[in-house]
Amino acid sequence: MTLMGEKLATIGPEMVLSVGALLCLFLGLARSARVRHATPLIAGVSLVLCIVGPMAWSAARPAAPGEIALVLGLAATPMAAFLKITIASIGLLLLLVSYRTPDQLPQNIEIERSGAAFDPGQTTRGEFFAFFLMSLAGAMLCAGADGLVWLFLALELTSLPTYIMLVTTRQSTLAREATVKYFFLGALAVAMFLYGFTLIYGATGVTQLYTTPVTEGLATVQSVVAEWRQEGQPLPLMLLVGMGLAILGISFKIAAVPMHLYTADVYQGATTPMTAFLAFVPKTAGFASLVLLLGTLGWPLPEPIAAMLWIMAVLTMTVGNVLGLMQTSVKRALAYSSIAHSGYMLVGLLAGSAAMEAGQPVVASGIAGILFYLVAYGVANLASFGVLGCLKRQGEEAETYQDISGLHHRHPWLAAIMLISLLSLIGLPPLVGFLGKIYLFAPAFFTGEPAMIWLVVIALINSAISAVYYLRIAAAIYFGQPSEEVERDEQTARMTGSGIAATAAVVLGLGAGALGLTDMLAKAADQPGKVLIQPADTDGDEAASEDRSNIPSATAGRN
Amino acid sequence: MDVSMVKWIPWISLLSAAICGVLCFRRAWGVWAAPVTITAIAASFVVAMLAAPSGLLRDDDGRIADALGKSPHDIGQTVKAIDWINLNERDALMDDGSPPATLEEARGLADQHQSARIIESGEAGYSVRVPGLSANFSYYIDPLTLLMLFVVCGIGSLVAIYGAGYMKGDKGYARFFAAVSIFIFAMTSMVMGDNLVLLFLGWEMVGLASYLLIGYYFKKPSAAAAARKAFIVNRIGDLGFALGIFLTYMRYDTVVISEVLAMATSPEHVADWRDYWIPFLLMLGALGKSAQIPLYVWLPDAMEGPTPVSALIHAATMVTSGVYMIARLHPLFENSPYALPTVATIGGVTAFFAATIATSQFDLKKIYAYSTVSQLGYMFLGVGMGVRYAIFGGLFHLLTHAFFKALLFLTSGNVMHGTHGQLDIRKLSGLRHLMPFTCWLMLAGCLSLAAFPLTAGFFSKDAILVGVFEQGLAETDPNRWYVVLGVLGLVTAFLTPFYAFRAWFRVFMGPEKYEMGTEAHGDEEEHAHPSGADSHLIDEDHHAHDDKPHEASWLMLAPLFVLALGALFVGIIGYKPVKELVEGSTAVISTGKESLISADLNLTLIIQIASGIIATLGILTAAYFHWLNRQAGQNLADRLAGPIRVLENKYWVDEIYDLAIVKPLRLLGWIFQLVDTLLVGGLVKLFGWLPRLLGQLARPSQSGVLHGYGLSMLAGVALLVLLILLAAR
Amino acid sequence: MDSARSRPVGVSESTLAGQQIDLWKVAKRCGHAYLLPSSGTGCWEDVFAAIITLNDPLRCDPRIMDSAVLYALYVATVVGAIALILIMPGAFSTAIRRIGGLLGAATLGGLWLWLGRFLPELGTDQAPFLYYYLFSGIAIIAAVRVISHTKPVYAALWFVMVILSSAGLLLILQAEFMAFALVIIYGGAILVTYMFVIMLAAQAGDASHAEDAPEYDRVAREPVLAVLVGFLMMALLLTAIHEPAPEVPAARGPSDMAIKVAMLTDRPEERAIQRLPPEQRELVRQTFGQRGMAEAFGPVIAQIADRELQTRELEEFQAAIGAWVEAQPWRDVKPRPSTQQLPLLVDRLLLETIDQQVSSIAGRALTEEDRRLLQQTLANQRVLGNVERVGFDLFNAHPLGLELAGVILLVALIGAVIMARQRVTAADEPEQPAIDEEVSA
Amino acid sequence: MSTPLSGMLLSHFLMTGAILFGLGLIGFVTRRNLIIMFLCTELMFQGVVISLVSLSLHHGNFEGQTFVIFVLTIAAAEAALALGLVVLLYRGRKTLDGTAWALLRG
Repeated sequence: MTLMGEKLATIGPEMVLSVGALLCLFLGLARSARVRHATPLIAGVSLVLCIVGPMAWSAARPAAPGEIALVLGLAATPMAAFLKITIASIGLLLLLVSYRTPDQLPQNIEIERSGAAFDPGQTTRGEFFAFFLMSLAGAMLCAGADGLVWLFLALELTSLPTYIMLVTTRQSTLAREATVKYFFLGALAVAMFLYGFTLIYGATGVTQLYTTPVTEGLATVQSVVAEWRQEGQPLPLMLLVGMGLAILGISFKIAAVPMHLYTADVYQGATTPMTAFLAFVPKTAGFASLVLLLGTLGWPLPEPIAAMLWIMAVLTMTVGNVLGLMQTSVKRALAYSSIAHSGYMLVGLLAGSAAMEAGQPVVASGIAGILFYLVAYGVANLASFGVLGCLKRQGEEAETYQDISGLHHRHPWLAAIMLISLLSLIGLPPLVGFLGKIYLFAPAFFTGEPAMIWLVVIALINSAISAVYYLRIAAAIYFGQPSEEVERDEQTARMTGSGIAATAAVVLGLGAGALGLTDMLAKAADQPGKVLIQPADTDGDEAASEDRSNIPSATAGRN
Repeated sequence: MDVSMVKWIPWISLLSAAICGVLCFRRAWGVWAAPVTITAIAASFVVAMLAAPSGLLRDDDGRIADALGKSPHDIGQTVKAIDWINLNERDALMDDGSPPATLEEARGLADQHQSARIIESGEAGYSVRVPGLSANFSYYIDPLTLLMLFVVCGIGSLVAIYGAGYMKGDKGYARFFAAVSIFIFAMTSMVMGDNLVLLFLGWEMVGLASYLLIGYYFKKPSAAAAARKAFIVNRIGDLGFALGIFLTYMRYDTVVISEVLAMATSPEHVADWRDYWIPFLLMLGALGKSAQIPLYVWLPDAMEGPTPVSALIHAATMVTSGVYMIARLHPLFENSPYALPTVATIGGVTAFFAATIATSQFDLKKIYAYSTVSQLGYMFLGVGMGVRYAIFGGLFHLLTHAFFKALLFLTSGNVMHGTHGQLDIRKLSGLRHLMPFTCWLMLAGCLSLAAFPLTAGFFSKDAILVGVFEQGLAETDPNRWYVVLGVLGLVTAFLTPFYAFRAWFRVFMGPEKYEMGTEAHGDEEEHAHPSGADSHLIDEDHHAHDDKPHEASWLMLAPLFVLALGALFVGIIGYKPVKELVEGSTAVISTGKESLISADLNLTLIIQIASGIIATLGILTAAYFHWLNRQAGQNLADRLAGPIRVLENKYWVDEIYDLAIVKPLRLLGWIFQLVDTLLVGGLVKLFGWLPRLLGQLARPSQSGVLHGYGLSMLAGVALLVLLILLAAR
Repeated sequence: MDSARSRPVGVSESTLAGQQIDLWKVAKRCGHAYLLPSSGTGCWEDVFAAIITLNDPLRCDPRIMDSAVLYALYVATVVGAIALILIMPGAFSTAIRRIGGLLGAATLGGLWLWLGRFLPELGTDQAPFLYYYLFSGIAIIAAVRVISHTKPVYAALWFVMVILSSAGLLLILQAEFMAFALVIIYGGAILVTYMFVIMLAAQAGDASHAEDAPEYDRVAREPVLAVLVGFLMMALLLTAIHEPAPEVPAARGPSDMAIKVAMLTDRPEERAIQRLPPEQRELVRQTFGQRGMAEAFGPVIAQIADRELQTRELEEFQAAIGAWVEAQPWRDVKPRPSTQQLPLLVDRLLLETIDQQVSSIAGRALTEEDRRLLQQTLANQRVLGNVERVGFDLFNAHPLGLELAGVILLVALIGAVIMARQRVTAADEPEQPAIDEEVSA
Repeated sequence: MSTPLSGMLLSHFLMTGAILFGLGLIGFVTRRNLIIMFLCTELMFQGVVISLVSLSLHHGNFEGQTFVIFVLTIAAAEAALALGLVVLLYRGRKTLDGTAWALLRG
């Protein structure tokens, strides 16, 4: 196997997605309607390849230590591998849910109906799926990012396509308003974390987070910080403020306080499948980035950062839940619930890998909690928005409590899917949300610090509050008067997608351990940025790479 | 078969539930739900009976070893199915990576870790467990588990076969079997679970299946109300149970049952306040689930569900889970001086109380519902003793009761089926010729329930009473209160045959007279008649005798024969094996006051003779008043109009609850409005409104203006950065 | 090894006094250790103490001076905030806005003068940094105009001014490539697009009051609150950046010399210089064989040896390096270097040779101090220009990043096309209720 | 590459960067014209660029400068999208006022 082949295998999924995106882009402009309709299929195939490819690759060549899997700025970490598979799998479900979204646009309906002559300037099918894949690729790149530059680019690649998808998938003034808010505030957030990155670079002098392409000699943010912390020096203000700004800027993507304000408006304005997309993809990218960034500091986090995150976590879950209580629109309530769930995940971020001990055989780190919760939230969120997307009220999207009232009597299966997802969001056993919350809160609890225990208590109270509005949705579905005006949109794919997600919520809740997920998690959460597979051309130098902290000092000695 | 095979038992049912779920999609597919479910439950039964015994600890002569004084790790085997919750808990190892070999090493190792504890792990020596939370899908197989599996899967498969006939043609055929499969999954998980979290999960899921099935005819308002009532009443109990589990975890740093029991029974264990409270909290859960005073009110109403469900869930299996739980965690109850007496008292009083109500009910299913409550009271009385024989009696009664009560419910289902939902015993009479099989099958059930000598109920009930009197008259430590309970049990033993045979004589003996019910088919109101020549036996039957009560189909009768055989003979066949099982289970590991290890022969004989006479008397009384001379019965009833009205109205307990909880708020509204608003309402409102208040405060931030959002974000960022600067320096 | 990294931590307070010029170098080398704002004393005391100590250059304590700068910045921030509130459009009349402008200019000027006091400390080699005051002054004033001008076109033009002056700043910072890229990409490409869109909008609407900008341009939204929050943020950032960035020796990349050697010798199959084509061998020889090395290292070697060097010695040194480069069996270097590692490896091996040569010339073993000097000299070998070096780093460290940037541009391009072609008419848009007033009320 | 930037001068340049960044922030939340708002984000990017280059000189490596190239690229991409969006919005409502978009709230 050539060196280049190895390197490219690391970004294989992203490359497959990019190629798929380009194909969608071109075929979306095809003259034949049948070819144009094949674009979602291509997107699906490329996502499947993303899942199967790496597995086949590693099955064909079990990775031995001392082999290269490090591509300039991107690292093949177990966490990245886990997140890539997660993103691709949930992306596949998202694809099912948004399979017919472009078809529902007025101009496309018009074209289909009138049989008008083909006009490449009017069709928007291919682009939608192209941007869909691009955004997923961006999220995957975030997971494997190993440098500030790369993180910045990957975050941009995640979010830029979402702006376009947001405004083009719904022809309504609401969607345009949502886009202008999302985009402009997003640009503000980008500027903020960019300034944060600048300060981090300023403090440490490097942009690489964990590993450098030049394994010998150059420092990384992690090694520099580790050295400072080892020597007991106070961390420079520039680093702390830079980290703070970077976290705050990225917290726009995860919709955490104070960068959450856009969330409800944007989720409401977006078309429902798009909302499901927005609630998962940027959030995953954001959390991956946060884990990677904070991993350079190491857990327990420095006090100022921990204090900030603590306050953010408390505010995020509380604001999300109390505002969720106030809503008359189910979509908005779920948007606020999305905020609240980010708050829960911040708990895991705070706990970090503090509870990990060497040789520990079980999942017990907050990082693992976050990774698992991303899956748990991903499926539950997708199922609930998918069900919402299956309903129409006089051709408009259903979104109020009234619209879903009595759903059980008209569409018992949609109601059951919704119920499962809501129960999972509440965190009731044996659904995946319960396991997710345990994995998130237990590590924080086991740190034994009073602040963390209080945080867990607050999180539990918040879970109880959130149950009120989730159960209100469930009550409307099961006990409300059915509304005749609401009808099911004939969307087999969308319903299948949510159905699979709901099933996954049950199956993962019972069998996360049996499916090997916990083992994967334990590996993935071992240490953010830790490259298990070392470059091949440092053979004989493994000892040095294992203990990265003495590399900079070795070179520093020569200065 | 290897013992590790038992780990498949719950999952077979889950798979069946999934398949039935899929079958729900098409009406035409629904017919396959029954074979799938029956196969699954029967397969579970076979696996359990073949695999589980190989995991039990045996004596040299091949008998199941006596559990007294043994470690729970020895008498049972833990089989791990899948990882579930596994946080932080791990075994500490010595420096060289090996587990500690001696106690000294283990002690030294434990000192190095915070709140670590030493566990004796059988022949493997010691392990030092560093605390965390470990709750996996792993199963603890001991004789008690085996007994419960026998009941759950055995009765379950019979009821499922019956249900296949009973529910035929119902719109929600597959839905019914999906719920039954879920129930079996939950129930088997619960009885096999090796940790309290899994036990609680199963506990909640059987509850869920129960509500689903009570509310099966969700369009009937009474069914929906009954489901709601069951839900609310059980929440009270489950809250206590959850708190109990939490307290147990706080006390023992683990939720794994065998470890908890090992610690609770170890001689070094010193009980503290938590040990006093744990059983009471756990007991609350048991009272709710097993419908004991004061949380019994939901069970009679739960008969709104389809009759097979009543038989399976609300008579044979689920309601006994409280008994099971007390038996399983018996050592915890023994650690608290007042816990077991409380259990026994509640059991004894409930047994009597419910039996009196049952004597005056007219609805066949209601009678059996109160009878169930009463018999559960017996079981509580049994497991509430500190005596082996009584515990054995309680658990044995659990088994025999499962047989005869399931039989009774199913035969009453036959009656219901044949008479279009008519269950009022005043409106049915002399059906023995129309429904001969049902008649004699029900007789078998009634005899067993009445504890007629040599039937199954006779042996198990006597075992309980013998145990009670033994404890009460013990030479070393007599406790007269138990004598009172024993006498109460004997009185109940008179009432039981009376109400059982009252119903039977009414319905099957006497002149043939009946009023058909109004329901189309059994208790199924939205039953759609399948049309065409291929429609099933029952339906042909149904059409042929539309105006007459008719016998049920063979599919429904076949399982009843098995149950009847059980109800009659399981007492003789099962006495020794069950005793062996119970004495080898964790329920008795610390229960073994020497003088009380096995029953006193004389006492046993006296009680057996006495209760045999009492049972016969009860039957004769019922025969006189309700068969031979119904007019006399009527006269007596008229004379006793007052007391009977009390009983008919179930002591007005529902009304008292209504009066005690609902009315004061309404009736004394004017007077107590202020207090009520301030204290009760105020608190409720505070918890309700605090989040809303916060929401109102936070809402203006969502003004909808882009710039406002930008400014708020900026302000937030500035404040947080300020925080960083302040915290850093 | 560790002793090499030791910092002069033990320098006591008393040694500090009277050595302030050297101290800057010390402080420079040891990062933030000395440049903390002194804690414990009140802020005004510090400012006065700074003024007093400034009058007496011998007693100038860098720590006090440092915190004085910080407080001066805070004062300037507060005054600047007031000025900006006055300047923001919509709130005040033109006259007051002018006063605000004057106040702002005065603040900036005062701050510049105040900061200028420290310039003499810096030494003559940093004289070009004087231009800093010019360019950054223009940049800041232009930025204020961008956010305060009521006419979008002018705002955009002022933004061009910001870019030009930033380009000037980048030139001072020896980043020629960045400076020109900035002018071309921003001033050329992006700003033209902005102007185009602004003109499009201005042309299409607002014909009725063309002489006056529309209301939303004339009136700023919540200027006071925004300026206060913004300046709070600015003050926080100033505090954070005020503490000088610590120097991280390991962050320094390979020397230019090493890069050049690596680039000349790195071939995937045959790394041995001996197998290079003749013209490349010639290039290597020219690079290392002529006078370059000797000239660069001469003074340093003389300093280390503590005597005048003879030409012969330098020529020998020169020859030794050349011979080393040519004789190096690149293939066999262990661990086998990759493209990225080679420069660093070269750096190390080259230094070893230089060490040997110098110690033989100096006649003694080299100290860590000597080695650092030599390494500095090697790092300072200006063989690569800014453009070359940026190019090397870009393609060396971020080859895939460039591809990704291309993908992002493609996404943006297609996205802009799709967005702009969406059919929206005024009829699709309902009139908006006047929420703004309601909210701000 | 040569003389690293001294701490004092470095903070001068960073100060300019921070001031530009802060002014951009203020402009973003006060100016109602969508185009100017986005121009203000470009202003923030300018602050970032100046800081990055000065830090690059200070640290004696070129990562800061290479970062700038990417910042410029992304700024261009975002500007293209923003202007496309502004054109779209303007066509519908004939105004560039950012506060006019406030239907979604609560």
